[in-house]
This record gives sequence, structure tokens and C-alpha cells, in this order.
Amino acid sequence: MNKKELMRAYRQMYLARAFETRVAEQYTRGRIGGFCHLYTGEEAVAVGALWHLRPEDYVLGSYRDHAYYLIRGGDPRKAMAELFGHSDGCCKGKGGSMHFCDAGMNFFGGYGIVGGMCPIAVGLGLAAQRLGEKRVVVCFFGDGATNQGVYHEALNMGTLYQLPIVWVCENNQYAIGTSVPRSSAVESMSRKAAAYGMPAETVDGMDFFKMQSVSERAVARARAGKGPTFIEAKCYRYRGHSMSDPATYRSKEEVEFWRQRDPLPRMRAAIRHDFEAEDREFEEVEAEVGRLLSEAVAFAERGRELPVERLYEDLYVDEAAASPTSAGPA
Amino acid sequence: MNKKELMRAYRQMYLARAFETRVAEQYTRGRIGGFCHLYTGEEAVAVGALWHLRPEDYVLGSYRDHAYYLIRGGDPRKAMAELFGHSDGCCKGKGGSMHFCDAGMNFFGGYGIVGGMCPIAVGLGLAAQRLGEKRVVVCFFGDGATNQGVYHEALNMGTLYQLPIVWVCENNQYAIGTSVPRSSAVESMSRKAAAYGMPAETVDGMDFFKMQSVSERAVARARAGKGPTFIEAKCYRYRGHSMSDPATYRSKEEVEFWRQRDPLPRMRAAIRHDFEAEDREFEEVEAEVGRLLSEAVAFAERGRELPVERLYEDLYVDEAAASPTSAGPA
Amino acid sequence: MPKVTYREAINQALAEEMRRDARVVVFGEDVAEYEGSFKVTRGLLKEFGPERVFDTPISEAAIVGAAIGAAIGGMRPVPELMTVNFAYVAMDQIVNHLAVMRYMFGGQVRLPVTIRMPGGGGHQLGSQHSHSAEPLFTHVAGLKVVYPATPADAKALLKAAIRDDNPVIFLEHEGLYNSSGEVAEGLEAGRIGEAQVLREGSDVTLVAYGAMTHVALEAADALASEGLRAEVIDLRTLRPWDQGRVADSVARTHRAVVVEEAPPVCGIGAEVAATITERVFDRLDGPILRVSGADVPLPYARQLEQACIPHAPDVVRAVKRLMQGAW
Amino acid sequence: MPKVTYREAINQALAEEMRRDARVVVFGEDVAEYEGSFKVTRGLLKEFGPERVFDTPISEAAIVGAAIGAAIGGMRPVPELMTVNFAYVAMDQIVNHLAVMRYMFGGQVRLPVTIRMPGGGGHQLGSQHSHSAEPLFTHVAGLKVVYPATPADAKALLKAAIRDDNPVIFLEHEGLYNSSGEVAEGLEAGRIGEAQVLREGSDVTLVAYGAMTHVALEAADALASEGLRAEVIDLRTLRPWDQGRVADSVARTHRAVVVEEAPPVCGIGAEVAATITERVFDRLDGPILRVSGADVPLPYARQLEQACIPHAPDVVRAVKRLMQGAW
Ligand SMILES: Cc1ncc(C[n+]2csc(CCOP(=O)(O)OP(=O)(O)O)c2C)c(N)n1
Ligand SMILES: Cc1ncc(C[n+]2csc(CCOP(=O)(O)OP(=O)(O)O)c2C)c(N)n1
Ligand SMILES: [Mg+2]
Ligand SMILES: [Mg+2]
Repeated sequence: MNKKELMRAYRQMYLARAFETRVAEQYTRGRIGGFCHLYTGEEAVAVGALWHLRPEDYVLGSYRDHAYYLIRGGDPRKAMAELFGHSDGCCKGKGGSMHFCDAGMNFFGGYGIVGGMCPIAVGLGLAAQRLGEKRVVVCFFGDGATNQGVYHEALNMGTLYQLPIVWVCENNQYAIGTSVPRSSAVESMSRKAAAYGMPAETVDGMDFFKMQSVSERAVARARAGKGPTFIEAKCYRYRGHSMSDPATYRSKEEVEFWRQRDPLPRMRAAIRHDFEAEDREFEEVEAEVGRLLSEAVAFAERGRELPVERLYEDLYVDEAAASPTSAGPA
Repeated sequence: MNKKELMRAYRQMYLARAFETRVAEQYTRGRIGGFCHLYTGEEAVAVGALWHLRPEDYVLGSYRDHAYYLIRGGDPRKAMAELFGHSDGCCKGKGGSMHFCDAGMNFFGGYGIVGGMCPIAVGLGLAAQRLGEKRVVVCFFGDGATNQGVYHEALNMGTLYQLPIVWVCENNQYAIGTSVPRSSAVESMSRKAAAYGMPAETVDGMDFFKMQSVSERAVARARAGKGPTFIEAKCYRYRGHSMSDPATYRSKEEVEFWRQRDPLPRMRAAIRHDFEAEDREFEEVEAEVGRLLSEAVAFAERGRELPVERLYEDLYVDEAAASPTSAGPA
Repeated sequence: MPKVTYREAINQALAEEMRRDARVVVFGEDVAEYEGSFKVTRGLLKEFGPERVFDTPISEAAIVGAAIGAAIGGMRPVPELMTVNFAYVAMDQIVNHLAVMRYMFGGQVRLPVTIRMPGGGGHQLGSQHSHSAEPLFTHVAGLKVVYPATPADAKALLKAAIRDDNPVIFLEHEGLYNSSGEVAEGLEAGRIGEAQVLREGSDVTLVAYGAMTHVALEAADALASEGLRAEVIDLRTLRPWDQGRVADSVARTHRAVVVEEAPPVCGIGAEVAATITERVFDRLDGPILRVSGADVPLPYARQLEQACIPHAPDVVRAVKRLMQGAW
Repeated sequence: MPKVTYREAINQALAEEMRRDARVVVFGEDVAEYEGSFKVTRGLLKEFGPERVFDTPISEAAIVGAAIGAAIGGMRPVPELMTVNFAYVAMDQIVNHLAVMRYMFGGQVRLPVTIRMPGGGGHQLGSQHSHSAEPLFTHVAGLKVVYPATPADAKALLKAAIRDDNPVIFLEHEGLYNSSGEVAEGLEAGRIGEAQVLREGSDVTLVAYGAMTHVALEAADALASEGLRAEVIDLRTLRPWDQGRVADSVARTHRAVVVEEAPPVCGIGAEVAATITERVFDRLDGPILRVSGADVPLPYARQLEQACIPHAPDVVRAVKRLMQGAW
């Protein structure tokens, strides 16, 4: 990769990181509601996993979804507006933090049910395969999702039909307050996945280079019609599970250990190692992103919720099928 | 094992086999209704797996459950009466073929939902463990069940809590008309189970000796508090999936191949090999079982269904909670 | 008109829609090589090949999830769940994904998924295999729910379901598969949401759906022989349902009985009774009564099971209670 | 009497029942070390140790199944599903196993399982996290369903549920956890199946449960200021429910409105309306009206979500429609 590409990767990671910082601010100010899960610390996983995708490829993942959307090219203004619950949000304010989606760029969400998106990834892969399209599906989920039945059903189907899927397990080692050894009989997610007959690898998810190289192989394999690949990305979330979790179940030392592996400084150092790069160059990227995000917040501040009269829209394609009966409160 | 023990094992297998023959007869005569799945061909699996159990141990399995019930000591009369839908059946005629149960001998059913009994086995194991009882749980399920999500959840929990469970996968190679390679990305059930961190072995389920020896280790391990074991018993059902399946999806050669491995003649040969045993001795056992089964049929013929007035019984422990509203047809 | 069975009618609808639109795919447990455990998908693998008709593992949740994804990806999946009883293991995918996704993503996806599920009681299949789960699905906003009573409706409505851009739960009654009826050559797609008056009458309205439609018709016959003229309405679609047609009828007859195979609590009968009472309260001569399945899991024993399912005499009794003011 | 919160009341009930009976065990996702995602199980691990209070993987189906097995094996499990929305992945274990097993095995097993599930809307959690699933559970024969509105009822009824030898779905409203109320020292187990008249009145009966009980009370206040006396009944238990008490009230007031947070179709309101109409038709001055949750998945945006949930003015409006004969 040349310097320009690396700077682009750095920008994506920084964008994902800085966006979450703004989100936390706005959440604390009460402008964002509901459950809100930040991706802070895991940026290298998503940036690396999505690095080799083309626009026609499908992406989906869990509720910790701001980063996927932004990295795929989503508009930070629409993202922030969604969090504010406004009609110009990426889901008109109906989805919120957990349910970002942008059909136009083939990002199909943001799901709140642990593991629930895995079979949907199977279906997208099936459609691509049967319609003779060369699309690849990347599906993100957490370590906790591997204990959910439907996840296993989905992994089995993926291999059985040799679908073009890249399964990316973000093993951040916790499902809310429960650590992997306290919830999974087998701690290695890739060993668990080997039961489904596909290449399965564990990589350092705090390292963009490792992530992008393993995903390069996986995406190529999928695109070549050779079936799914499983990637276990060992990573860490610096914050609590969601905005309301103080994360007291983790020791300072543990957090510090992973802070030392922060993907952003590592990326900066790597770029500096391979190329000439001045502080100013990084600062410029960061400033540009900062402006974008300020604009996003300003945009969100200007927006409005959908009027209540439009509550029944978007339920059915033929709106008449929705039935605001006399029983409804609205 | 001495000759007496082997003859007892033979008798159990023969009982299970001969019972199914009677069931098929009665089914064809229209005296038995519903879905009816016969165990014919798989007898060595259940007899071997249950060989080392004590009365206090728990057993449960799928809808193909007549054999479990009989081998554990269930009364063939109550079994046949259940199939006739009569009130003196083991479940008062409410369960039918798929839902045999005898709480008194710790046989807890007979379930119609593929894989659905697996977490219930976890619960029984949990109770035994937490109440400090030395009970073991044996849970039977088919190859097809390994594609059902809850099965995976259950297996994980079993190991996580180190429960006293013996998982017995009756790999008869078909789930209705779908063969294992057409439904499972990994064909080896024990390899699949290894993802849950417990000893997992594949054995010849047509061979009583192999079955009993692997289950001896498994039961001992469970009883010693060392956690679950997984046994994949490779076997074959000679009949269709249920009484209504002509099983045209299997070749004559394949069926013949497995007929050659029929556990009953094999057992007779083994007994003859190790001990003196005359035809007469086997014939005596068979005649005794035959009388028992004729009696069972006669018993069932004499029985009656519960009166319709008792329809609402057994729903709640406090019968008043059941609500035969005016809306009910009865 | 040619007579075909309910089973054949459904099979025809599948085949015709698959011919019409290459994006229609059929999958599920044993639907391809085995041709369906009720043989509804007979011949489809042969005609359309394994790319469009394929078997799945016993993974209902993933089957529904795969249908969702395939729909987003541009197909029109028509998965079969072997029976409605197994829909419970897929309930999260149905209720929490399929039904809500279009809404929660602000209308960005279309979900032309038709899930076929045989169900109902009467074959001594016991407590885990005899559900009438229509109240559970009908409760859920975002789904459409269809339950045909006749071969013609089965065909026309399945075509409509497959062409519908919304998720449709398509319920088939196992006891009706062998029933036959006239199905016009070249029958086109029907309309989801329209009830049908099968028999006109002025004394009482019998509202039914699925297998119970035939029970209602039988009851109407019995009532006729006693001089009572019952109007029989087959709902055909449970969500959305044809409130207008039912209300009009009840406004004329002043009395109604809903016949449903499912147990009563929070059921279809309750919904019809509550809604119609609200709409035509002043025209009612008595409460809208329900004749529902018994409020127990279905037992295996034949007579016990039969006692759980409404029969014509149960309906006749309810109508008489109503006529006599003895509810 | 000491004031405690709904959360504390539930916590007290758990602790007291665990002290009373060593067979009572609590498990679920994050209930032990993390003390519950809503902190309802605070202190239990510390007092009762990891043998009786333990964390599980994210495996709701297996959690429910394990509870079933543990109950058969002699324990009295009180699993927590982190929220009601996740019950759908366990639906098969709940509907097809827990609810039917005693029946299909001819009464051979007792299933003293109490599944606690927080639920309800109002916190902008969006379409997959804001369900009011009570109609689905209430539909199912073999279950009991409890939904307390106050700390005292939460405590008394949870104790009753834990001591009950039948499966109980115990619903808790997330919006009530911080609400407080008087709970008598040494409060004993309540009675499942009994409604409570919270306020007497003669003009209309408001029937509610859970969080909606408070909406009904607020509406009654508003109506009172206009001279209308509303009787407010808190059902407290949805299955079995107290038909007698509601029917008596409506027979006196001649009018009723049911307030439910869940969407209307095949809901609690429909069941109450259908049943009570049948029982007291002649005493009714108008149809029993429903004020229900909107018939959509709950959206995230604050006002949109609020528009989905019944509020006192909605109830007042319904009562006025009823009084004016304008339904
Ligand atoms: C089926 C289901 N059960 C429980 C929850 C509640 N819940 C939300 S996130 C979460 C932890 C998930 O952990 P993991 O999969 O590791 O993802 P992470 O949050 O660490 O990214 C839980 C239990 C849920 N959303 N869905
Ligand atoms: C959840 C569920 N899905 C589908 C079915 C229908 N069904 C009954 S038995 C069966 C095949 C099961 O095969 P296997 O587990 O291998 O057991 P076997 O019948 O071979 O003993 C299927 C699909 C069911 N009972 N439960
Ligand atoms: Mg995690
Ligand atoms: Mg099998």
C-alpha cells in the first residue's frame, strides 16, 4: 500500500473514533437517546475488514454500527441526524444508534438482536450467488453472538452452500459484563468456527495491517466462489458496553494493556516508519474530519423529527395495509 | 460381561425391535394415529448407551422414543396403551408415540421438536449438580438435530458448567429424506461437537459392545463430576423416517449394507462366540418377549380414552387455573 | 372448471409464479429431493433445478433469516417451514427481524418473503405438532397473514403473496390438503385483505377462516334445516382483515359467531368481536360469540383431540344461545 | 410503611424466596457478577453464591430449556431474560415445551419456573428492543402471565410466582423500575389471578395493567376534574385473568375502556372486550373500547415513540367518545 492509501485508512479509523467522541458528548447532553454502543478501540477491525470491498458488496453487523456505516462511506451528517432521531437521518430517525442502514451503499444494518443478523448475511450471500453476481458479504458480530443458536445455523448454511461470506467476529472479550471464558466452553472463536468446515483464523484486531491482509484473502476467496471464511479479530472496546455501562468489571491494568495497542497511534507509527510523514499531515486529516463532524452536529441540530402523522409510513410497501385502528393512541 | 448380562442386553434389543413390529402392525390396522417413528435398526445404540445407568439417572430423547422407554424398564402395556390413546397409557393417552414419559423411572420424554430436548438435559444436569446428587443425564438426538441452534447453545452450556451429561447423537445418516452431507457442512458429528471442548468420539452404533464401552467411560466421567461427553453413534434406521415415509431416497444396496450389520444377529453371534448358547435360549427370550407384547396389545385393546370431561386436567397443577371458557367447543 | 386439490392448487401457484419470475425461489427442509413432507413442492426441483429449489438443514431460524437476506438481495423467496409448530424456533427472525426491518430502516428495504407453513390439528399429532399459530402472527404489525380455505383461494392468494412486496405468512391447513374444489384455468392472483361471503343469510353472521370455514358452512346447513339463515364469511386474510365486509354483514344480521380453530385467548375471535362490536354496537342483538379451539395444548388421543376442535354442532349451539339471548 | 422502588421490591422478593427455599435459583445473562443489566439482581450473588446465582451465555433458548430441566430435577428456577424482546429466540422452549409438557406427559411433571422479563417501550430503544409481548404469552395455555404495576404487587406476585408449581411469565416494565411505592414489612405472597380495583367509580371502568395502570389512574384524575367518575381496575395477572371482577364493575358502570401498551390486534384489550361483552352485554351502554399501543414496531425518535404509547389524554378521549355515543 502506498502512503496515500495508508493515510486513507488512518482517516477512516480516525473518523470512526472521532465520531464516537462526538456521540458521547451529544449523548451526555441528552440529545441522543436509547442504547448507544461505541466502537472506540475496535476501529482497525472494521477498517481492515472492509478495506478490500467494492461498492456492490454487502455489509451488515451488530448494534455497534456507527463505524461500519461511516467506513463504507456513509454521510456523518445523516448518521448524527439519525442519532438525534431526525427525519433526515439515515433511517429517518426510526432506527437510532443500533439500526443504521444505507441501502444505497449496500450497508444493510445495524441489528439489536445478538446474532440475529447472521442468517440475513446468509440470505444476501445466497442472492448474490444465485443471481450470478460477484458480490461479497461481510458480516460483523461479537464474541457473545457465538453462543446464540442462530449463529451456528447460519455458519453451517454458509459453508453448506459455499456462499461468498466473510464472517468477522469482533472478539472484544466481553459480552456486556461477561468475559469469554465465563460464557464459552471454547475460548478460541476460530476453533469454534472450524466446526463449520471453512478457513478460520485468529488475528490481532488492533492491527490494521493484519486485519486487511487476512480479509484480502477472505474477500478474494468469497469473490472467487470458494465459500466463506471466518476471521476472529481479537480486540478491545475502551468504553463500557454502552453509554450506560461504567465497565467496572475490568481492571485498570487490563484496559491499560489494550490502550498500549491502540490501533490509531500504531497506524501513525507504521506510516511514519515506511514513509516520510510529518505531524502536520495527520493533524490535517484530523482537522478535516473534525470540521466534517462539527458540520454533522450542526446539521443534526437543525433537523426535526418526522411529524407524528407519518407514524404508519414505511411499515408496508402498500401503505394502506397499515391499520391505524381506532384503538391506536395517536 | 457374563452370559446372563449379555442375554439381558439381547433381550432389551429384541424387546425394542419386536415392540416396533407390533406397533407397525397396529398402526397399519388404524389403531395408532399420528406420527409414529420406529427405532428398528438402532437398538444397539440405546441399549449400549443406557447400559451403565442407575435408576436415579435421567434419560430423554427425541420422538423416536419407544425404545428408550422400554429399555429403561417401562411397561410395554402402558406403552401400547399410550399408542392407542388410552387413559392407562404412560401419559394417559395425551402424549402418543412421540411423547412417552415415565417420571417414576426418571425417563423424561419423548420430544417432537428436533433438538428441543437438549437444553432440558442441561437443566436436569444442572439440578443434579447443584443439588449434590450423583445422577447422570443421557440425552439422545439425531444427526439432524445438530443443525438446530438450541443444540449448540445446550452443548456449550453443558461443558461450561461441567454438567454430568452424556450426549448421544444417533447418526442414522438421514433427517427424513435429507442425508448428512446435504445438510451439514461438517459430516462428522463428533468433530462438530469438539467445538464445545469435551471428549467426543464416533463409534459403531450397530455394535452393542462398542456402544456400552464408550458409554461406560462417559457415564463414569459424568458421575465423577468431570463433565459431559459426546458420543456419535453411526447407525441406520431400517424403516422410513416415520410410518408414512416409504424411504425411496435410499438405495437397496445401502439398506442391504446396513442390514448386514444388524445389531441383533451380531449380538447372537457374539454371545455364541464367547459362551455356549443354543438356539433354544434365544428362542426362549424371544418367546417370553412375544408373550409380553401380546399381552401389551391385549391390554391396550381393553383400554379406553380419558373421558372428554377431563380434557382440561393436567394443564396446571392447580386445575382451577385452566379456563374452559364459553368459547371452547367442548 | 377443473377440480384440483388444495395441495395441487398450492403447487400450481408455486410453479406458475416460478415460471413467471426467475427471482422466485423455494427452499426449506425436504422440499426439493423429497418434494415436501406433505408433497406440496412435488415436481419443482425437476422443473426449476437446484439453484431455485433446494433443501436446507433443520434450521428454521436461519431459513427465515436467509429468506430475509435473499429478499433484500433481490430475490422473492418462498421458504417452507415444514409445519407451523417449527415457526417458534424462528420466531425472533419473524417478529423481530422480518416484521420490523422495513420500518426501522425507514423504508429502505422491501421484503417480498412468503413463508408457507402447514398447520392445524386433527391428525393426532399431539401437543408439539398441532398448533394453530395464526393469532400469534396476526398480532404482529409488519406481517400479512393469509389462511385460505379452498383450493381456488389457496392458489390465487399464494400468487398474490408471492407478488406482494411485503412479508406474508401463508398458512395452509394440513387437513385441507386432500380437499378439492374448482380452480379456473389461468386463475390470476387474488387480493390479500378481502373476505368473501360464501353464503348469504339474514339471521346471523358466521365468521371463519381456514378449515373452520367448512365447519361454518356445515353449521349453516344445519341451521338452515331449522329455518335459520346464516351468512357465512370466510376471512381468507387475517392481517389485514376485511373489517368492512364483516361489519356490513353483522349490521344486517345483528348477530355474529366467530369460528376459529386456535384457542380463544387473545385470538382471532377476540379481535373480530372487539372490532366489530365497536363498529356496529347499536345494531347488535347480542354479544359476538366465539367458538374456538379448546384452551389446552392438543392431546394425542383421538376423541380428546376432536373435542379441542370446533365442529358444526358447537357452532349451531352458539347460534342458538345467541338467538335465545342465553349467552 | 417503607417506600421501596419496583426494582427493589423485585430484588427483595428474589432474596426472600431464596432464603426461604434453597431450591430457588437465579440465572441469566449478566445477572450474577454484573448484577443484572437493570440491576434487579443486585446483591444476590454475594448472598447466595455462584451455585445459586450464575451467569449464562447469550443463549435464551437454552436458558429457558435449562430452567425446564432444572424444575423437573427438583429446583425452582427463576431465570431472567435480559429483556422480553429476547424471549422470541426462546419462543419454542416457552410455547412448545414449557407450556405443554405437563399436559402432554399426562400430569407427570411439575414446572415451577418463573421467567422474569423486563419489557415495554418509552426509552427510545427502537424496533427490536421495545416490545410489549404480553399478548403472545397470554395467548398460550399452560402458562400463567403476571404483570405488576406497583412495587407491592411486584413483590407479592413474584413471591407467588416463585411458589407456584406452574410456569409463570413474570413481566416487569422497564419504565417502572425507578417508581416507588409502599411495601409492607414482611409482605407475603400475593394471589395470581386477582385483579384489584384501585379506584372506585360509577361512570366508566378503565381496565389496565403494568405501566398502563398509571396512565389509567392519571386519566381517572383528569376525568374526575370534569365530573366523570372512572373506576380503575389493575388486572395484575393476564393469565388467568379476573373476569369476574371486571365483569362486575362493567355491569355497574355500563362502559369500559381497556388500556394496553401492546398493539391492539389479538391483544389483551381484544380479549377483555370480547369476554366482558359476552358476560354483560345487556348492561353495556356502548362497546368496550381499546386504547392500545400503535400498530407499528416502536420507532426510535422520541416523539414518534411517545405517539405509540397510550397516554392519559388518549384514554380521556376514548371515555368521552363512549359517553357521547360516538365510537
Ligand atoms: C438475543 C439477545 N440476547 C441478549 C441481548 C442483550 N445484549 C445486547 S449486547 C449483548 C452482549 C453482546 O456481546 P458481543 O456479542 O460480544 O458483542 P459486543 O457488545 O462485545 O460488541 C447482550 C447480551 C440481545 N441484544 N440479544
Ligand atoms: C425444529 C423442528 N424442525 C423440523 C421438524 C420436522 N422433523 C421431524 S423429524 C425430522 C428429522 C430429524 O432427523 P434426525 O435429527 O437425524 O433424527 P432421526 O429422525 O433421523 O432419528 C424433521 C425435520 C421438527 N420436528 N422440529
Ligand atoms: Mg464482545
Ligand atoms: Mg437422523
